[in-house]
Amino acid sequence: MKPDIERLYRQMARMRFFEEAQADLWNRGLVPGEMHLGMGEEAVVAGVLDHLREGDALALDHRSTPPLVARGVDLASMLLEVMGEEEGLCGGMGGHMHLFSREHLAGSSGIVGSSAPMGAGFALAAQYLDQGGIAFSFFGDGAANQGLVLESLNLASAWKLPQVFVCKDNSWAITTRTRSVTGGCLARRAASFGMPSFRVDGTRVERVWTAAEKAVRRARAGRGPSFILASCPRMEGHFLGDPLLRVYKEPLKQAVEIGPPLAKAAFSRPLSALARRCGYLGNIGRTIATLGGERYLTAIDPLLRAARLVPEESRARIEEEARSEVAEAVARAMEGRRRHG
Amino acid sequence: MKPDIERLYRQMARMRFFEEAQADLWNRGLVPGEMHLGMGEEAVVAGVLDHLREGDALALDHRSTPPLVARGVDLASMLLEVMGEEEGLCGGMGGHMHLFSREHLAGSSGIVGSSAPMGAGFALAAQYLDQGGIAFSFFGDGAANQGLVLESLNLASAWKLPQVFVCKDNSWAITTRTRSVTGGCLARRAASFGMPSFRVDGTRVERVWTAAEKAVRRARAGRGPSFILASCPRMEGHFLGDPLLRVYKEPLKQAVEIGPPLAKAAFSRPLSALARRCGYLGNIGRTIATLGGERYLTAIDPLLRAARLVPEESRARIEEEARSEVAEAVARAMEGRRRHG
Amino acid sequence: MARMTFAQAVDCALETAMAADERIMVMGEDVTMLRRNLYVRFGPRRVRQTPISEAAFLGAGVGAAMAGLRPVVEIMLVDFIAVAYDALLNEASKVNAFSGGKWNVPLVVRAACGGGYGDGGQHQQCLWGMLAGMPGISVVVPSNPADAAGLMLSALECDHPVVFLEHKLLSDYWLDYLGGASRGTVSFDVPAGGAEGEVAKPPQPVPIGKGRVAAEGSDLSVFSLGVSLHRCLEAASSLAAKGIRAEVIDLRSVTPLDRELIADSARKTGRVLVVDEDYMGFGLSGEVAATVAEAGVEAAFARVCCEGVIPFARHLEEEALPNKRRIIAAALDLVSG
Amino acid sequence: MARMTFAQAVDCALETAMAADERIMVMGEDVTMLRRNLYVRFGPRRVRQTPISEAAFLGAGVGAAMAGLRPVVEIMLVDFIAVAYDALLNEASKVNAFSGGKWNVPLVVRAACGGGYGDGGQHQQCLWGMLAGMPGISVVVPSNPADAAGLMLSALECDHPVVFLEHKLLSDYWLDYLGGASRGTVSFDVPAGGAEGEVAKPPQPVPIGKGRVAAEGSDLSVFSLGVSLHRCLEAASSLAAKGIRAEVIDLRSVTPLDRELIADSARKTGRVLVVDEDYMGFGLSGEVAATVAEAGVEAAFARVCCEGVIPFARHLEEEALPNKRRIIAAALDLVSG
Ligand SMILES: Cc1ncc(C[n+]2csc(CCOP(=O)(O)OP(=O)(O)O)c2C)c(N)n1
Ligand SMILES: Cc1ncc(C[n+]2csc(CCOP(=O)(O)OP(=O)(O)O)c2C)c(N)n1
Ligand SMILES: [Mg+2]
Ligand SMILES: [Mg+2]
Repeated sequence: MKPDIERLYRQMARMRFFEEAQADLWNRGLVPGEMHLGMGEEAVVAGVLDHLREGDALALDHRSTPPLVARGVDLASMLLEVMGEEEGLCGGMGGHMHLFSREHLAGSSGIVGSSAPMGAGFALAAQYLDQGGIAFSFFGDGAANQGLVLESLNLASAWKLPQVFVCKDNSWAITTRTRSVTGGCLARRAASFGMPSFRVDGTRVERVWTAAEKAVRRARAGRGPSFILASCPRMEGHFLGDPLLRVYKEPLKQAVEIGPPLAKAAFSRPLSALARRCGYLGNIGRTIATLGGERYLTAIDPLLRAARLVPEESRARIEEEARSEVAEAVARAMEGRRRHG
Repeated sequence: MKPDIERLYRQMARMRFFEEAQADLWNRGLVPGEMHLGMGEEAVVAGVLDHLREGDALALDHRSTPPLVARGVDLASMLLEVMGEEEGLCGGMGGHMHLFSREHLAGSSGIVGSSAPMGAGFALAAQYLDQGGIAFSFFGDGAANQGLVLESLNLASAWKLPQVFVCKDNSWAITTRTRSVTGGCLARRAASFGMPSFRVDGTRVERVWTAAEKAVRRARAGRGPSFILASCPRMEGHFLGDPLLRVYKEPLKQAVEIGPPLAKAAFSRPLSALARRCGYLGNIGRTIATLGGERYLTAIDPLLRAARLVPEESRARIEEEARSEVAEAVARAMEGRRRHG
Repeated sequence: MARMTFAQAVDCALETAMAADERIMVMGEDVTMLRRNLYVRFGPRRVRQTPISEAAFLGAGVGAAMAGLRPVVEIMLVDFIAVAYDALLNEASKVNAFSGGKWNVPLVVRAACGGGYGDGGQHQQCLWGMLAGMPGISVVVPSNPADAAGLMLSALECDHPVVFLEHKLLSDYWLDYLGGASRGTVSFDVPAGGAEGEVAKPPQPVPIGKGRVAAEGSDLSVFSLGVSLHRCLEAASSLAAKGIRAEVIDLRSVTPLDRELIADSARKTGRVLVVDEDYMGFGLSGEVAATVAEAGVEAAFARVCCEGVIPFARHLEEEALPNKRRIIAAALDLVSG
Repeated sequence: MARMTFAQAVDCALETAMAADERIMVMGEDVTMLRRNLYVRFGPRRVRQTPISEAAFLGAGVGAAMAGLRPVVEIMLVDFIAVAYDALLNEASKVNAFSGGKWNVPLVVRAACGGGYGDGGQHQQCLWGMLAGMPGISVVVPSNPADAAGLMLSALECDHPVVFLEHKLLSDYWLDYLGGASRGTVSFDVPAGGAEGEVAKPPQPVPIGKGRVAAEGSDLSVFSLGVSLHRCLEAASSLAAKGIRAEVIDLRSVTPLDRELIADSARKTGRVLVVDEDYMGFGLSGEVAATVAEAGVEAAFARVCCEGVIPFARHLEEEALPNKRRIIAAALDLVSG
């Protein structure tokens, strides 16, 4: 089987523009609290969810909007929700980390790792009701060290649940390099629970699609869960306004704030260990540099990669359509907002 | 290196006789509540703990007495504790699932899996204090599906903790065949977290000893944790008075109690699915038979196995000494008890 | 009506409900043995053995409930809920609110609770106060077979999560398993009226959130539940012999709490005694005090609860859990004070 | 004395204590960044990054404390304690009792709590009532920099587990991280006197279990803590303008609760108002009611708390968390009622 690259690209473009719209609203102060965007994850989400059928379920983490966009949840209702409006998807009660759509069997949670058991429950119900549904759980590489995920891998394997675990490996958990706190390799770890484990370049939507096809076929056939480890960039930092990215982006301005206490701590008495302390200071600098560098210099934008696979004429049309769909949703949302503002 | 088989056998005998003494007290009603014995685990415990040095730490589960006996905790004080006496090891506050000896750096918990993080903490302190200590965590095959254990495997690996994970695989968790609820193989699972994983016949003390030697050497050298998966029998059922074993041991008497409601349930209306129900009834019967059968027919007693390795003359002497040590402890404990009874 | 043990009553309710509603399924560790009567009737699809992964399978119960099932998730002893706490605190109890009221979690969490058989401080807790502190769930604690069956039926019909706690002293099989009752050399202070009793056939639902006057009186109001309720009834008999008429109220549900019943009784007697096997601080007993005070009722107040980690030694445990002696002493104090 | 932000005060206390006591170490997710001032001074041995495995590393904190360290384990937001609940409920808080008083767990659990910046119901809880329900631990909630430093110092010297909660509205960096304060298009109702203030240098310990009279009064007693304390002080000013003198008490510790101070103030004013950002039921507010009632003080009682899942929308959140308007209304009700 071959993916319909135009369909995939359309989904990716929709997700990206939606995230940009959210970022804009957030920057304008219309969205309170944290905002974790899924920019960079589009190929993973599109490649996996292209296999979704009506009746399948979605369990999502704190970057839940791209899958919900792909799933076809009304865009304006999500925007209204993250702005805390009564007409929002969840009546303003959930907000961006807790988007739920019952009609789409889609739930999310801000507790890292909890999309795994939630997905197992969706999959259990699907198995029990025997109507051919399956469940997708999305989570990050950091979440893969959470007991909730590890136990769920076992549960799904032991019960042969129709579940697809999708680990979006952006190699970071906030400011922590996942590698530095993770033993072994995540793909092999999942395999050790007795399920097929696919490792895939998550910036190449067609490869994700192919891996997911196998995982989904297996789940639908009642042969149990699979694990997909898809590497991808974290393009906007951990969340909007990520202070570390800020340091990287506006070093002078931020250094004024972060610098002095740090330097004070590093040079406080007794000074005996000065060299060592400078080393620690260096570590922090390095983390910031890596983080920022990855974002700005080496990140591979999956959207650009996918774009290259799409014929020039359709590409512009697809982008145009996606852009206007999102623009229209923003307009509708702002309209709804004004009515109550 | 070769193990000192007489020393190992002595420890095993001490543990076995201690467990028998506990069983006796329990049967006499002097010990309240549950009582999980470690009969069958002696070779695992002796083989591992022969490598323990002063300053090492022990994190234990609900079968904590064999390791504590091996560790040299005063036997009478443990007996007094499980009888709830003030002079007991924990002043009567802990009881048999919560035996703590600060001077031996030994703690236990009745929460399945919690010996893994407790051991990680002991190992962390050892690494931090840098005095060469290491930590042992003992737990069962059922516990290996508990998030606490899985997360700790990762933590210990990521932090290169001087910790030895010892999984006593008796293939049961109460009435559940662990295999039926476990995905993949436990030894490979542990290895996937990035640590050496040893699979060993836990009824052969000399083999356990050899595997543990490698694990301990590695931990002491600061090269991180290891995992030992040691198979062993569960000789006395899950706990004393295990109702399933009772059925097996005294089928007639117990059948009166368990039988009728079961039969009633199986034959309740509508009867359409009778054949299927009889199948379920059969499953239960099979579980009981397997469980009991393993206990009585196929179980390999590690103590007998080890005995064969010990020269006849020393063997009798060792047994005699161990027996009288335990008898003396029982006498002391009963004496202490009477003083307050 | 039929005479049933507490355990039989719960089984009976479950069996009745499962026969009528295909969506109900039971899962937990060792349930094919613990619920063998259900297992032989309904089979492994509906009575499902789990690994020792409470966090995952309780979390899965939440997901399954969202997706159309009505799972009864067993956590063996309520103490073990600690390893699965997130599923209750941050998922089950919040989905309805987060979804703007559009999505329910019809989940029953069943667990054994309570002490009195010498199992130590990690296996005998009640924790109902702590659990009741989560908005969005109900917690029920039946004290007799009829209520056990009736509250289980209501829990199974409820559209939000209900924690159903059964006290081990009332459930013969738990006492057999954990107390080692089979050996005959131990004995337990099992309240007869709680461990066995009349149950309607088919069992009738008992509304969640409604308490019950177990004994009428006018000198003081004693609020309790579970095994302690029976200790209170015994104490009330002794007090009656001294001419003191205690009104004993079985709260049955911790949340929603029957605040009206509490206020009415407190208003009538002017004296409130809470007898709660759960920890004293920051739990049910405090909430009763607040309920009385909020209702504007002036009443003397005292409580008999578990004040610290439950000791293992039987004689210490006996003193730590509410007993007749402590209840009588507190009641006399209240009446004379 | 020096002027410090709340966050600086805690850092300062930690730095002072860590310099003096080699056994103190800090661990948690992202601590090398969050505690970078400590990290550059003390390095990776003493400021240790963890995987997202709260159950394992909080449990490891318990073991490490038993083995001679004095770990400060960070749980980022207190809501996440749910995935590590067992380590607190069944291990940390019980080791001392289980060991017959022979083994201590000198552990500090540090977490951010509270709402007011639009992060939704899973990231803004307080949970101090629930946590305080565990025997064997202390829970402290400072409302200003001096108390923050002082309570942290005391926590580090304590021989049993202490949960140290810092409110996100008081800690500028949390508000920056989670509230996105950097964008300048949002604003938060940060109590100035809580976010910044004078702190002794070196900081002085504040005893755990001791409240503080933040404003004297005679018409009613208002018990509060954390950010709500400041809302109470604001309300008290408005009430004063109406001639009502509210005594405002900063409880500072949830457990041990300063029961004497509560009873004394309640006795003096005869009216008790608890203002608690935590959930209303089965928590701190109930415990205050019980404390007053147990002390035999007859006092009118009311409470302003969070009554359900915290809504995401700012305007709903604003109404759900205790605010000045609700406090004044409750106080007027009490005084007139
Ligand atoms: C149980 C829990 N612990 C910690 C957090 C705080 N937190 C939110 S997102 C995050 C990082 C998650 O990393 P990862 O799973 O890799 O996802 P990513 O953000 O990289 O997409 C953390 C630690 C949380 N929400 N829940
Ligand atoms: C968190 C938790 N869940 C369940 C239990 C009940 N329980 C006690 S022992 C046990 C079985 C443990 O099996 P395993 O780890 O294999 O040890 P074994 O008893 O076979 O030695 C269970 C389920 C518990 N104590 N703690
Ligand atoms: Mg990540
Ligand atoms: Mg086992």
